[in-house]
Amino acid sequence: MTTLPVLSVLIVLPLLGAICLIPLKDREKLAKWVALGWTIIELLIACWTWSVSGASPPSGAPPGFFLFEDFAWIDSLGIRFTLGMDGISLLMVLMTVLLTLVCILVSWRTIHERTTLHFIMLLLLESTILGVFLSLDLFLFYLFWEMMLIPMFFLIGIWGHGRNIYSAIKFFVFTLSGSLLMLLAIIGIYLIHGSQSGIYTFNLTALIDTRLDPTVGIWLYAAFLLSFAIKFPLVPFHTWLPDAHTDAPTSGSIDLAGLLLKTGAYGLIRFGYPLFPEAARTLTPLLVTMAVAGILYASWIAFAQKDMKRLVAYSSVGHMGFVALGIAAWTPLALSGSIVLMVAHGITTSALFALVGMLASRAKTMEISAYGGLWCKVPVLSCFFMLFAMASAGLPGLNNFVGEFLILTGAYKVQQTATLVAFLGLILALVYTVRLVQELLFQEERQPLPMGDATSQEVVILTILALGVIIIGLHPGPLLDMLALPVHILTGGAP
Amino acid sequence: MTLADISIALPLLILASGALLTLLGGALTHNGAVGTLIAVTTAIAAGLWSLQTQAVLIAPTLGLSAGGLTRLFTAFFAFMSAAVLVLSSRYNAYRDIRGEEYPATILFTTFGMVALAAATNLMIIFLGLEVMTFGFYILVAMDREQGVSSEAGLKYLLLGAVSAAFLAFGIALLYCVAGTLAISAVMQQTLAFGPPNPVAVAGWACVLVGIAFKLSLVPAHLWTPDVYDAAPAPVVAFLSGASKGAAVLLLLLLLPQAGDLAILRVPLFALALLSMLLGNLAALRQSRVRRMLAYSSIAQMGYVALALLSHRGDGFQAAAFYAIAYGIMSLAAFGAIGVLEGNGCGPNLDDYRGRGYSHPLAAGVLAVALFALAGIPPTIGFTGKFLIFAAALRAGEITLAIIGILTAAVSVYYYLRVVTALYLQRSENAERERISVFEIAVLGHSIALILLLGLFPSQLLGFLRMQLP
Amino acid sequence: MKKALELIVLLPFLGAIVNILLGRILPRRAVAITACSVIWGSFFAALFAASTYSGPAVVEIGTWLSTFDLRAPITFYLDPLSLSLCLMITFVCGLIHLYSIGYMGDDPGHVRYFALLNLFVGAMLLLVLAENLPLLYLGWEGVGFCSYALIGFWYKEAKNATAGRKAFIVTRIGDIGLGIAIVWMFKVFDTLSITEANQMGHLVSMEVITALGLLLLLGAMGKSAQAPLMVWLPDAMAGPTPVSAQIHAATMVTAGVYLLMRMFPLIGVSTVVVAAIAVTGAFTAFYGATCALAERDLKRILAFSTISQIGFMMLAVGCGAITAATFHLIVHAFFKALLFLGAGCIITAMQHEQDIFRMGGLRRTLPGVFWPFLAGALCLAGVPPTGGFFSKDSILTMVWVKGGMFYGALYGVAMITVFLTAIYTFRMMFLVFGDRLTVTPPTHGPHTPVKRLPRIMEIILIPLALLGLVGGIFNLPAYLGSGLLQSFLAPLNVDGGHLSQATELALQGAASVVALSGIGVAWLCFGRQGREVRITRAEQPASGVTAFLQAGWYVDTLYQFLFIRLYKWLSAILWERMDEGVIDDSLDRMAVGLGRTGQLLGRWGGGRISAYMLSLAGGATLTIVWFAWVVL
Amino acid sequence: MIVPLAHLLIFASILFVLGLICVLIWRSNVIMMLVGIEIMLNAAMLVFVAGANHWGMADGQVFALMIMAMTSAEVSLALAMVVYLHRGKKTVNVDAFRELRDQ
Amino acid sequence: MEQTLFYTMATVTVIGTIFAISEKHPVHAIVYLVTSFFALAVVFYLLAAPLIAMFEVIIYAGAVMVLFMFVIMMLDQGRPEDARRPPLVHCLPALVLAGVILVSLVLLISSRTTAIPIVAVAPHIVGVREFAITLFSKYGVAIEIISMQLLFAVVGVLYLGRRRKQ
Repeated sequence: MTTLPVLSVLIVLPLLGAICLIPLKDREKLAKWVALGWTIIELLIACWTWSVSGASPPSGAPPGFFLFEDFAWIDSLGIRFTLGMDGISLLMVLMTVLLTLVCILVSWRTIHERTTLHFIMLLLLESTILGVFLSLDLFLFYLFWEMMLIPMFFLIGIWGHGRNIYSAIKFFVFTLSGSLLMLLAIIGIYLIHGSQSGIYTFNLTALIDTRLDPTVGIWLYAAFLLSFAIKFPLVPFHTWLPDAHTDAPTSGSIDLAGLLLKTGAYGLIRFGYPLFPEAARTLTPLLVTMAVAGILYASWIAFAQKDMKRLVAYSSVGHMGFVALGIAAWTPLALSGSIVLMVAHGITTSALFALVGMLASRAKTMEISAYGGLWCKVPVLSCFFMLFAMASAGLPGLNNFVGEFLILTGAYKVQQTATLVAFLGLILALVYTVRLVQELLFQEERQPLPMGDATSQEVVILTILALGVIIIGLHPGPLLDMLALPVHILTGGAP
Repeated sequence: MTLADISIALPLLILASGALLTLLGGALTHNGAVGTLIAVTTAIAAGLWSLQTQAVLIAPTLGLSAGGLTRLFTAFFAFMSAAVLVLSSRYNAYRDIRGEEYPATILFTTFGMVALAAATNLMIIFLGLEVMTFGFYILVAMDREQGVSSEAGLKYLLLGAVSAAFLAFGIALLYCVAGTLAISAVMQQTLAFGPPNPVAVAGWACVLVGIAFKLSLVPAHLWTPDVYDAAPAPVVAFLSGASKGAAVLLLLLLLPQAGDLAILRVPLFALALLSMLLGNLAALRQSRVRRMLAYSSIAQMGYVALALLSHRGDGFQAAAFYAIAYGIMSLAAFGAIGVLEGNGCGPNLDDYRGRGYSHPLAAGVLAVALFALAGIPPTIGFTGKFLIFAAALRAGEITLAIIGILTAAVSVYYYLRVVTALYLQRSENAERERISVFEIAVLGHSIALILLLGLFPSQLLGFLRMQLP
Repeated sequence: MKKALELIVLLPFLGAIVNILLGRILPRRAVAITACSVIWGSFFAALFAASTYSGPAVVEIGTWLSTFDLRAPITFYLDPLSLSLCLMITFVCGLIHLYSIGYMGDDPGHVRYFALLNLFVGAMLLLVLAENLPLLYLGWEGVGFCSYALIGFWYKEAKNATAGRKAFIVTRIGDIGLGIAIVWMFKVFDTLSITEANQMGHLVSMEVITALGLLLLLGAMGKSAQAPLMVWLPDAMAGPTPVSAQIHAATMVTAGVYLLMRMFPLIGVSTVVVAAIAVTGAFTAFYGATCALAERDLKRILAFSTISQIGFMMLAVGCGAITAATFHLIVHAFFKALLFLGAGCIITAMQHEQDIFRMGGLRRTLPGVFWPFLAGALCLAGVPPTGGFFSKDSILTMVWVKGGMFYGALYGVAMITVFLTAIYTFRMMFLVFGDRLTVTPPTHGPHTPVKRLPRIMEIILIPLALLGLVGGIFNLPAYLGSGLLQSFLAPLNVDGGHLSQATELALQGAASVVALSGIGVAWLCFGRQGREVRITRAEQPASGVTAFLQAGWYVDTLYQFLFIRLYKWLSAILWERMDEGVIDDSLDRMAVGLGRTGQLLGRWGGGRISAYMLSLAGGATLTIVWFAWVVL
Repeated sequence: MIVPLAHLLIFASILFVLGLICVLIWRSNVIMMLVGIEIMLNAAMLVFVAGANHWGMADGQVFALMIMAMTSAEVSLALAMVVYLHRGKKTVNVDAFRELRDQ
Repeated sequence: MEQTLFYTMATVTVIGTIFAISEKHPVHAIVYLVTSFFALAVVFYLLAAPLIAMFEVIIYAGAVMVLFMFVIMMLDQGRPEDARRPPLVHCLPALVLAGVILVSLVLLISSRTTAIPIVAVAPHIVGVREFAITLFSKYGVAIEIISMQLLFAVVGVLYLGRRRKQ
């Protein structure tokens, strides 16, 4: 079993799935089932990797990685096809396959034209995002990092609404501008490492040993940081996100909020800090400022939103600010908190987007002011909405709280002032959440909207997510155990 | 004339005789298809021959070389011309370009490029370049149904002639300094270490002007959009792909032989900088797709200039790689545009709306080509850009690398505009896509190359590394 | 023991889960029975725990948050304080659940109601029993959420929903204080366990402890509606009355007091903190009482009185009198629940009329409500020998014992408050029950209290009334025997010094005199003759002091202007001007600018060959000149 | 060598620049532009011949011959194009041909 | 003697060219140019390139210039009343640019550091024989190329000159 390159299979499989779907252009029903089957297989494989997470690491793997694959690729440039999975990647992978499944289900009835193409894009996106989460070679990482923009671009652009073209292009150009500078930095560290050791390689483990001149280090790190900050997104690089979210279809929003944003944080954890520990330390105040600014500013702005999706989008910015704060603190606690919050936010926000999408598909509007009094009309949906809204507001016992609490606890030790300010963000988060809940669920109905309660399919989707919310909230133990070793190693502990 | 001579000169001979045969065949049968058939066969034969021939460096008596670079580019030019010929057949019928002159001229142009590739002295280089350009003068103006195409021809011709004069004058000055036309000797003596020779420097200034025109670098770029706009689409593919490749090849034949290239740094720097900036900016708001791609081509050549500038960091390899990459990308892009135009698509961006669904094959190829041009992985465009920027950083050209990468980020916008029009916008036209098997084959091959060479560039890179140490 | 503890907490949660999942398919009665039975089950489990109680115990039930050096398992800490609160909570809540069966008779949302009510009890018990701070916080926020959802239970009226929202947000402000205190404690003590942290106070400087104490106080202010975060409680009365009784009188609002008592071993050593707690308590007590004086809404009067009474508890904590505070907390839970439930009966009977000036004569029409209500009023007013008297008096005594200028002043304030309390209590009594219904409200049309109350609602009042009246036996003063609670809670107490019996009696005498005189004043103003005058005068809009008090000292208005308006305004500004206007727009402008520049550059030459030539020649010139420059 | 090489080169440069001037100023007449190009190429030939003379090798002369052949080909094509264009617009002013440009 | 002739001829060439480019009448300009080319042919001859001098006279001054003349006549550009000089605005930038180029070139060429080696051997006259050997052996491919080009010049011109189909 160990001889099978599972990680490569994980990445390649959705790609094959996408190719399989191409001939099914006009048989949309079949295409849906094929896509679903494919994602389920993917989910099973991911679960299998989970089951071996305790196994002893294969030879050659960096510490902490229990699955490791390394193939020759472009040898002349020192590029190898290196994949590895540790607890952090495992978590991200699980989230990716799960959310892709959710996306497929969400799109099942809501995408009416070019359905097959839609599923192809979802599968492509899954493949590339998995690639980002599994790569241990900087070149490979970058490859996936940029590739994932393409399916996302089409998802927003083709199936979006409103100013979807503007948003799609904005999304693409924004994120690409950042990552191109990162490409330069990647090449930079590759060259520096090569000139020092004589071995030109993009291997992460090797590059970590590079000795960097402080100034050079800071510039290289700044390029990485910029790229990640745009993906994150951190204030003031966030303006693409509300637009992209607002105009994306539901599945696009879910993928965007649940997965794409996480790649930024993941990149910072996996590459940014380990590669440039000193520069990262020097620039910590910057990151902290952006994080805290994001928390306050975005949460504040979220309050003023008139469009449900935009509100949730701004809330994403706020939550990701917490993630950034945890990373900036770089203590074991805060870091695990950040990772947990990434997962938690992925689930919660996806659920909120799914819900918003469900509401909008019924009422054909995203305006908050059109709704009201949903609780009596669609009690099941409302109940779920309340649950996810509260999770998003950081109610203890639900998943976001675990992450936020760990972040705040861990960060307070090293970033006292920032953490204090971040606490204010909790209030602001509650303020916009209860506003949303009140205007949607409570009060009198403001416009007569045609509404039916959740279909069984929607209930399935929401239940999957709700279980995630509650289980992580009440029993985060397995998750935290999964993270303990990699986080320990990342923060400088002996393996 | 030994056997080795013939073996080396065979591609040239094949192409020349093929061109004549094409003319002859066309004249005898009055059927354009015969000409095309002969021409394609010839081109493929030349390409295949050059691929399999032995690596003999210099032909004993003819003064031609058959080094690795020569053979690679010969094959590249030959296959490119075959592809262009295939793409032309339907397009020309649509545009009503008849006659055997067209395929013959394509072969003639290829003949010039191949001669250039095999050159060991400046005279052959100059003549090869001029023959190639001369062929393009004719090709650009071929589309007589469109009045503007002869206007484009005139513009290209006048500027081309002036730049040829500069080139000739420059080579003459170099000759005065070196006393010979052999490349290595000229390069060694005119760009020697130590204080530069003023006359040689004057010569290089003139040569640079000439080459800047061929590469359409700013400020000698202004013909590019006009020619791209008016010429038949396959010709643009050829012009953009192969002729730029030939110009890059020229520099690759010359520059690595030089002693000290320091003196050329600043002019190249300026050319690269201006081209990257102007090309990418001017393309942003273009409403005509071909002009947009013309400006894009200006910018892309800016990147090549950056690569050449970074010769100390394996820039020559990067430049060679990118020249080939760009050739394939433009073949795909303009090939697809040609097919679309053959299906009745107008020149404006708005005419491309919704073509992604009504013409999935051509539009798909165009989209992939555009993503490749934008440098998005996993395409050859990305790998090429990666190599260029790696070379630039290695050579210490950090400022230019940063500017380059920023302009590349800007450039994404206009490439996306086309993709947007293709897939994101709707239109009512519901006509069926008309595309021949041959076109599919050519476009399919180019796409396969874009992806495969993007993902697995090892072999090509290794080869280039051997040729351009 | 472990089983019992597990049951105490899990049963209510179980009930909630069953009702959430199955409520829609279960018959109405089954929902109610489930809800009530789990609470009573929980009560009996608590009783069992009490009967086997032998000393403080830490029981680990399961894991929760645990990674690296952070340990926050699900661990319960059973000590006299938590045990007595558990008993009180389960008992009172059990009664209120029963009452709710009648109250919610035919409301369509009963499933949601009972589920939330159960959830609340579970969270509250979790809060009380939690051994570590995150767990406590879990309960803390849990009750906050339930309170939010229940206040806005009748969500269709915007006012109710808004009130819920307000409660949630204002308490969240306090929660931040608690949150910061938690992470700070973790920073300095490296533990989140309450018991451990309580013993580590000597490890850190006094400043830190003071800061921690003040933060905790902030948390308590939010939850317990203490000044300046008290504004939410009166509005919270928008919820169903049993909810007000359970959450906003008996249990949740005392969580703040409980928190301070819990952490007292740690923060009690800081004089600043203690003084701050005492001042907060005294001031809030006074504030609540004054507002209650002028309030017209029956439930809001009770709400203000709750604020005021919790102020007393805080004052007790501020004097280190944990026993007194607990004592008052428990007794207050009884009589305040009683009062609220009684008010619920009245309001139901009056068909949702809440203005006391529009009531009257209920003594005869609702005797089953009147007598228990009277008992509650006596307790609230502190008339001896009710439980309320003893508990309040023990607080006053402890304040006196502290002595000194500062506490002397606080004692004075407290005495005034006692006086005011008696007045407003009996103002309410006289207006509601006295005489007969005189005023026919013009808007509502003639209405007579004809609505029959479900029997269960009246029955529930009786045990509560009894407990309120005789609640004193839990902790009789020394001269009447031993204080049960006193000895039970001994390990928690900070000894405040002793007092001779004579002094104690004198103090009690003084207090009762004050209380009785308050009743007298109320009689003068709102008794037989005064009543008519007052009612007539109440028809006019209030002015002067009355208006000031009725508006709750205009604190709400102030906050409205100071925070809410500003917040909303800035939010819009930030979004439209800053985010869209500056950040996004500048990028858009840059993009447009680049495009325009490009267009200009592209038009360079304008298609003229001559221009192309010039450009080429210009380039050539520059190149040659540059070379000449370099070489020569 | 009858005169110093430098004199020859300067002579050629003058010719070259004169040709360039001719190209640049005669935008109103495309035929004159072509004349200018001829002058520039003649200058190049002159340099080649001078170089050949200087080094005593025939290469330069051969190159000059090639240039001559090449120019005649180019001129013929260019003139054909001029004739062709003149048919449409009835002008030899190059700036009249500006249908192709950025809008 | 030879020097004098050279400088004279050089002057004639330059002056002829200047007249040619500044002449408003195209026909006159061509005539001036022919003069200038004749002088240039003499210079070639003086530079020991008699063959090139011959070709200059035959091809340039002969064929090419006649071709120009022919086209001028054909396009009816030969009328003196139509002829006018380009306005000064057109000339000024050209003159400035060209002037700068000239100055730079002259400075570069006449720079003292110019290190074109002086050939030690005695002035070597390149004879026709040597020329022919070089041309046909060393640069045989060039002949091929140039012949192809001439052929395709014919092809191109024929294509362009073909009447448009109706």
